[in-house]
Amino acid sequence: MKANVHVTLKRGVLDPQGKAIGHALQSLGFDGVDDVRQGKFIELELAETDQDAARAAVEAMCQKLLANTVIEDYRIDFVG
Amino acid sequence: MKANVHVTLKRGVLDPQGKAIGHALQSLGFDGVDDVRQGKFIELELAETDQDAARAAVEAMCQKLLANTVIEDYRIDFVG
Amino acid sequence: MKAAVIVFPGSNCDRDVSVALEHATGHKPAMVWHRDSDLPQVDLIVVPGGFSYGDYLRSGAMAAQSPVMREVVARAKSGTRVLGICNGFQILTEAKLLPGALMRNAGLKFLCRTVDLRVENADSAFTAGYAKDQLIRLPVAHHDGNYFADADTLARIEDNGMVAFRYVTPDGAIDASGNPNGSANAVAGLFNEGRTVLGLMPHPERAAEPLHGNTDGKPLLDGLVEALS
Amino acid sequence: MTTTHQSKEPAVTPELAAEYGLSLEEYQRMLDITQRTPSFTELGIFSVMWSEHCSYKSSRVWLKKLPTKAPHVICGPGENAGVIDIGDGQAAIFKMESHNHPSFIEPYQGAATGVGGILRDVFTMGARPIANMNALRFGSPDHPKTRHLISGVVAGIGGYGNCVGVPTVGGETNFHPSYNGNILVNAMTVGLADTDKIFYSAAAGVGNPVVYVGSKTGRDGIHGATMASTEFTEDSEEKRPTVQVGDPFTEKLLIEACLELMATDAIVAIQDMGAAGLTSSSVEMADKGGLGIELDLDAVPQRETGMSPYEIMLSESQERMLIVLKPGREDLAKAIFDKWELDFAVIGRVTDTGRLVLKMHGETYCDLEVGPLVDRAPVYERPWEPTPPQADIPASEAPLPGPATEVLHRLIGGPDLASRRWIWEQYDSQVGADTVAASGGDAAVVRVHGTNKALAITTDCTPRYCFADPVRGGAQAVAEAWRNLTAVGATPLAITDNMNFGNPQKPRIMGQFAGCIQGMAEACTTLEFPVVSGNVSLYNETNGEGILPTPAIGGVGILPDASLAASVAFKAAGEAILLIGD
Ligand SMILES: Nc1ncnc2c1ncn2[C@@H]1O[C@H](COP(=O)(O)OP(=O)(O)O)[C@@H](O)[C@H]1O
Repeated sequence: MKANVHVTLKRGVLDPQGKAIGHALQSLGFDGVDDVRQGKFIELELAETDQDAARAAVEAMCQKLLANTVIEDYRIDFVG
Repeated sequence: MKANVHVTLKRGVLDPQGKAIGHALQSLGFDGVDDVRQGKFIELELAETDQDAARAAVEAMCQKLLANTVIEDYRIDFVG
Repeated sequence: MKAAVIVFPGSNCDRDVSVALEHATGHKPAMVWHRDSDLPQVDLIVVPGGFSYGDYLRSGAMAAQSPVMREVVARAKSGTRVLGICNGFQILTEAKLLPGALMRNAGLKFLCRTVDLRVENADSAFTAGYAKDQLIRLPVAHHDGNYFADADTLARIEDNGMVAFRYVTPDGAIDASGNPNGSANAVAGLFNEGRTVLGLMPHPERAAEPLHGNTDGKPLLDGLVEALS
Repeated sequence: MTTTHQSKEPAVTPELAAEYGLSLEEYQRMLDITQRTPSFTELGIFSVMWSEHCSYKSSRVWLKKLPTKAPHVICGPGENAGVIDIGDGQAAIFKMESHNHPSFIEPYQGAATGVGGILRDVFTMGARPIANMNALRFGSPDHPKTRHLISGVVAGIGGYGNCVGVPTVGGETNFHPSYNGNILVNAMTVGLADTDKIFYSAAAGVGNPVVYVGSKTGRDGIHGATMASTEFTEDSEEKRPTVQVGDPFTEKLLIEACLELMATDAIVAIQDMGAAGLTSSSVEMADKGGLGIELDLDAVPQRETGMSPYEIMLSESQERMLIVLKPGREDLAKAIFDKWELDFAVIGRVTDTGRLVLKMHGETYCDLEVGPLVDRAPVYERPWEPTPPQADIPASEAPLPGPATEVLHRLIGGPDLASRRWIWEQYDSQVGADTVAASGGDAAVVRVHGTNKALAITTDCTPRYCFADPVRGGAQAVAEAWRNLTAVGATPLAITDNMNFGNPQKPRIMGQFAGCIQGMAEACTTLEFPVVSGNVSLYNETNGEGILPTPAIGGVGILPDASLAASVAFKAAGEAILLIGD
């Protein structure tokens, strides 16, 4: 079973990387990009086959390691 | 219009970050994580309202800046 | 003063800080490997700089989950002084011993240079060797030193005198030109509320002997020895 | 003896061999050695061992002319890095290496893996790396690719060097349009070892275990020629050679684990897996020991599934080492690599057959005599023509192109003199807390840990001089390195070099190479400044246009007292300024 985790910065947290990408896009001539935010996309290949059990496990992984909940939110999706 | 871009390492390309995350999860006691890959998730807020035009623009941004196409693949989705 | 230095896979300033501590105390600190959960009884625990776990995922994130860090947190709670330098600062925030987070430098680049600092609070074992408002210079070398905390947290930090060092211009002013990484409130070093834990991005151990061309880091170590002996 | 696998691999023909870079004569020479049609895996091994990169076939005859001996030289060219005696039972171990082509394709990873490779060359020999340097050449600053390339290369050097905890203390950066399509990324590492704890690569002890440590093997950087092979394209996405990605965290663990193992008595021989990976490391270890090696490729730690023997042998995955252990030391060694969470596998044995035997899935994919792979590698005395002398222009005939202050402004603002601070500030130059002087002076100065001594390190070359007059340009590069070392108060000891040139099959380019070597040899001899290691990078050409001849010199010297290092800054107002020399 495969879990996709999106880790994104909380609203209100400044995103220096997103800001820099926005600047760079502008200087490359891409206008009309109002805002850019950069987050992480983590793909986990799990042995677990039960979705509830898997969700609980991935939730715990996010809380403990994958996200820093002081500044980040996360979202878990299952595929396949 | 909002575009979500996923940038991931091509298959076969070493992912040191994913490898280290996998190790760390294991030593935290999360068994059954067979593989971890880390990529980027970029959210773009666009002024453009026409989806075809937006796709062409984001495609060009990926090629030029957002992805390193020598080692990375990208996927573009539109939301809202 | 007895000291211990925690060593993670990827720590690389562990030797540097242990040499500086040895000079300051006259004896070698204990080096504690991250998998050890028995930490010797010491007066000072140092979490050194480097790239623990390659700084992959987030700087300090994986080290903060190491077994030894549970023990460090417990000791810190019971009053043992804990000093985190650079990556050590990042680890202490990830371990929630200090509030806030260290994000990518505003300029996005790794930055190695000597910066000007102002000592904001000399009332701690860590800063007793300095005078309040003293201007000093210390080297920094980091990619993720951009201190962030939400507005409430920043207010609490300021109200409680938790800022140890701030980035300033050579004449002591706080402005963007003196702030090398975009840190909120120009925070370069931060205490916990009890001022028993200090995290700072600059490297005092790299400015601790005449050959370094700068000895402004030495009072930090000497002050600790004085306070904790 | 023949191999037993043929059905699964493409049949080897002269045409296939040509696709893998072997000329018809080289193909014949291979057949003379094997006395049968080689297997596909064997062809791969010949093709990399006889490549310019591994065999030095165009440069070898010339490199012999460089002086390599001095009383303080412990080990000259031929091992992973050069070793010099710095007194008190200590040695400095250093080398410079290029990663030009990969850095042009992928600047960040190309430069990063270049740093990783040169670090391994140095710690393989038992040294703790104490300083990194880099010599960089880029195209014209206004060429559309230059910005992207330089920012990627600098970030890659920093990204790797900073993470492994080795200070990057200096380097040089030049711009010239001849590098537009061919940037140069030369990286140098200096390490420190005890003279009685230096490790070499010659295998010894029939029956001794051959051990693989580090990262797993993937399909990274496999011989580019694979792509041209029709047999492999049906599955191209899967099998396409991929860019090597560096993992500096693993390298840091590998440094610590190897040094920990080296402190025991377990190691007989050790060699990093650099270019041509497992092939060149196993062949060189066997050849130097005059022995054979038998490997069980099933035991090689693999990152990807379904890898063929060819792919395993030619993979250039990073952060890997090959070690011959003393018998019975496997458990001790394994415990160390387990502690550092690195892969460890016994993959073979040293044999007395003098042959390289490779087995997988119970079949034999390679059975070659090792000696001839190395001894009978082609050596070319390529035709060369001397560079025509240029007329001397008397200074009086070169008038100032404007008022002096304006010209000075232009000079200082020009790309070759402008400040490089933005580059070196991306490198941690202080980690180790032994840096006495980093970028910004004539040479970097790094204290020998725990002593008052220091090493001085510099990289130098002025390619436009080498282009105008290779002999004087080559001599000048050596002399400049020597001067930069003496300028900080050091006694110059030895150099490493990185010979970056165009296509050696052109007599004009070969003439530049020959001229630079001649000049370097003269200067090295006169200054008693021997060459102890080096690297050659040829075929730096795009659309038939070669780069400026660029023999980068890395010099190392010693200061008995680090506190006496001189620096460029004026120390006080009112002091006299002296000009010496002519
Ligand atoms: N790529 C680099 N990495 C580190 N330091 C560099 C680099 N390029 C230049 N420098 C430093 O910048 C200074 C000036 O460089 P350059 O003009 O190339 O050297 P030189 O003094 O030999 O003419 C030197 O101190 C050198 O160490």
